[in-house]
Amino acid sequence: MVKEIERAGIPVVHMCTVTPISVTVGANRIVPTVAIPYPLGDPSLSAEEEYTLRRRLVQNALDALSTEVEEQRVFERQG
Amino acid sequence: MSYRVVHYINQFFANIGGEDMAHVPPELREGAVGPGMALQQAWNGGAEIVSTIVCGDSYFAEHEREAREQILAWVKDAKPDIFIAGPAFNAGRYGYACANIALSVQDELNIPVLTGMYEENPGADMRDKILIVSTSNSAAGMRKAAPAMAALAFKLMNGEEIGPSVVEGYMPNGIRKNFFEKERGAKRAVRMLISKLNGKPFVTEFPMPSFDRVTPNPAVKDMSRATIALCTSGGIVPRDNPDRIEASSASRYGEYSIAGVDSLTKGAYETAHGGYDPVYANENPNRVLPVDVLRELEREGRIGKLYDVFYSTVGNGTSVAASRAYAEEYAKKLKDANVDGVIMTST
Amino acid sequence: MKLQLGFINIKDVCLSDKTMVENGILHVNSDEVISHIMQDEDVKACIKEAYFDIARPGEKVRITPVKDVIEPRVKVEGSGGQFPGVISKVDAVGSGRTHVLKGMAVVTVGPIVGFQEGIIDMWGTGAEYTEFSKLINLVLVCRPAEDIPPHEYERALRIAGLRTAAFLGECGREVQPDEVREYETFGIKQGMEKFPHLPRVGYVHMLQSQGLLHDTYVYGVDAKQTLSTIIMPTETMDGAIISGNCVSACDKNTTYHHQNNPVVAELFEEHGKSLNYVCNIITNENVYLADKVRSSDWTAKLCRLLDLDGVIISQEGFGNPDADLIMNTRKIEQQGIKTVIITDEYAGNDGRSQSLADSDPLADAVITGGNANQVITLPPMERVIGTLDYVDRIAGGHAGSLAEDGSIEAEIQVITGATNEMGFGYLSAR
Amino acid sequence: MVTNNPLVKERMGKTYPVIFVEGGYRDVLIKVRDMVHLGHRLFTHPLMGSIKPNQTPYRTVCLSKNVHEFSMEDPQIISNSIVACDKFVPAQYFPQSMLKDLQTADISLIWGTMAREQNRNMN
Repeated sequence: MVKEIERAGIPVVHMCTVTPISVTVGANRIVPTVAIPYPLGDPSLSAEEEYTLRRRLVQNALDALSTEVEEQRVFERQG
Repeated sequence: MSYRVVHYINQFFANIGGEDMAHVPPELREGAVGPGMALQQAWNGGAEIVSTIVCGDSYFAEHEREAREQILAWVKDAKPDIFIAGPAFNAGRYGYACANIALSVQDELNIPVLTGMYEENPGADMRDKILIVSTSNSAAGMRKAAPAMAALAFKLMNGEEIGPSVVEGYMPNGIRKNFFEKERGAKRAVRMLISKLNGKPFVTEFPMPSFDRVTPNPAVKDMSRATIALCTSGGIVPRDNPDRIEASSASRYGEYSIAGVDSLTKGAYETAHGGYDPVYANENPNRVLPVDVLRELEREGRIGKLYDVFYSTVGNGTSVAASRAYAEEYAKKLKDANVDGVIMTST
Repeated sequence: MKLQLGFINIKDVCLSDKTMVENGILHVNSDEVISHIMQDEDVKACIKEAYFDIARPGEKVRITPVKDVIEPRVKVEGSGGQFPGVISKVDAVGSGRTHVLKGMAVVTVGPIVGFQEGIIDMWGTGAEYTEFSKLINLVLVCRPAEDIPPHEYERALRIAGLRTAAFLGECGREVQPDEVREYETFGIKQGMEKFPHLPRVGYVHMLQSQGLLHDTYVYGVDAKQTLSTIIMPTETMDGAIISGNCVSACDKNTTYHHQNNPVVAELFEEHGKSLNYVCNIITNENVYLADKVRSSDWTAKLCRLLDLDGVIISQEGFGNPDADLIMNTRKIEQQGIKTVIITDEYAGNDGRSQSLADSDPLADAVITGGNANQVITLPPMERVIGTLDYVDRIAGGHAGSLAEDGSIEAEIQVITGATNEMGFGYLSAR
Repeated sequence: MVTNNPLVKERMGKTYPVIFVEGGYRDVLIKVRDMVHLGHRLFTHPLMGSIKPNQTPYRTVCLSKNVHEFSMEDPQIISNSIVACDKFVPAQYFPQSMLKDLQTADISLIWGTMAREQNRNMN
């Protein structure tokens, strides 16, 4: 589905846990996430910590959207 | 009684002129014009070109909407048994026009269509959607192209079943059809191997599915002014799943407004996905669709705006064609809404 | 290794009080043949009743459920016997002289796993889809004894067919063949010296070996227990490989297909002219993924070791063998060896679905046996040899259904050999 | 071992951990896919056997008990298998008399395979 959005002319970042699948389906900007049932969270953290984690991941995604890429790229987790 | 045909050609084949006359708007003429004569000859009275539509290539490209409306109206009036466009050979804009107008006639008027062009013509990208006869790359190929198109067109008008691409001469359109070859498979295999070993051309009988890649779009230049949209295949839906998005085979997508929503609160949103443990997503749907963070970034001016609608599907669906079709649909909506970037989350 | 095949053209087959070939006519004393089959204790224990019937090209006859098709032959000179390691000693075959009863086949019929066994129509639309409609078929119909597990019955039926074919083949021992042809491949060094400028070509022959009822035997060895290995083309032609496969009628390789392997035949046609036919490599199609990896690695290594320039790869069966096919192709191409592969397609009734369960851009030269999901209507016949029970059972199952007038609407996958993945037939798709 | 074949559960359940799926052929593949996505490795091909997906209701797939590092291939194999399965028009019913045969065919394949795998590391 990321491919159809890309094809429509909009840059798209795919946030997912199983990044090889994302590579297979043809996403160009890929940001790895935490786990399948809670990609952008972690129930073992406190609410504040979890929010900070999510914010960092989303920031990662926005950075990916702001980065020119030539081919498929996985933006590994920062920090 | 003979079948009725409407034929579409460009300014060049109507003998109006070349590039200098490509701006001419659509014009309706009675009977066959130019290459239409060759088609008509091949039908030998079985079918007749009742009218010919002539349109400049530049006009079509620059005023596509107007040209389309006018042409569709004429075709509708003529009530033909088939609409034929071209052949366009290697003329890029002509090929584009032939393919696009043929597709419109087929989809909107439900009339069989046929066009013809060289396989590298940009219009040939639509080979999966309309029947395109493969021609040579210059108008010198008309003598071969016209009878081939005429024969296939006649079959279509007659309602006959169309054979495999290699037999009928159209470009492979992804629909596999059986037929009997003159040589058995093993002999064909040995021949193909000999060609391959000697560096001679050969044509595979089954092209491997292309690992379709889309070129990355340019990055978002100024995030602080950009509209960012959220999409997910994690099945996030409002409470009680109003559109009944199915848990496993996603046959539709959800389109939900988050105008004025600051965070996806527990109870107000949930997941319809059947492929993973839903407890965590239901407890805090932002774990799948981070509306809370994006609203904050919006307030801080890090992003221009969070788009007020999100799209949701269930990633379990393996029916690739279906998921592609609905992604195409909502991608278009996002584009029309001038969204600058999309975050797609998956579970 | 040099093999002579002497073809005795069989013009007709008839039931008679003697078993012999006379003036191109095979006479069969059914009591004599059946008592020969029943000498095998396992066959006797598993088969309650057996009888013969004959179906000729153009007769309005339907044969079903077809288990195997076998060509009767006899070893006249050279070591080994018929089907070595299975019903004769394991001595190597593939050299000397073998006589062939050409133009006919022994067809075994009996229900094994539901409806998996195929249909051979001798007339009408269905006949166009199977090469076996062109043969005079001596059909051995076997009814299983009560409460016999499918795999034991399969074995009994397999052995019964092979014993029948070998017994009938004996009739050709003293007969002067109508035509004799010679087939020879050379040692590696010898071949290179003989044909220094010709590309070296091998044949990667994938054998169905997924397990019970999906087996192939090489000199009696169950192929799933083997590593990829080299076999001489003439050994394959001389009965070294037999089928124990009971599933997916359209693309299963019967024993007849192995005896008359079309890739072997066509490579011999070009041998010494446009290529140097080096040898065959047999490799299996196991369900265990680690086995697939190992077997395909091994096959690619052998291709490299033999310094092959090109190979043809053939497949057997539906589904996961596609994975073996693609692994073999990818690894062989990565050795710099050119491949052409033969497969068939499951593209759905409308031809719009993805044809193979696996794919790779390196597989750029593909021969297809057609789309097995194509639906055709088989007209009613005057006579059915075997039983239509199994066709009827799948009514509504969309793989085939029987109408009241005896016509069958079915996908061509129910027809024996319709989309053969050795390139035995003429069907293709685009 | 993921299966919907009662015979596999009955005969092999003591030797191997069996996850029994209440459902059809496709449901087993979906369960397998979910496990593959969590990092279990495929031991047997999901389309084991050449009986078509609409010609048998039974399916058994053997996976690793433990979760491993993610591989590229397994998700592709299982997803291709599901696509292959979806090409077939589902069978509406299977006669009772045939079910036993089909259960046997299914268990024989996995049984034969596992018998040969005893000396392998099956974690």
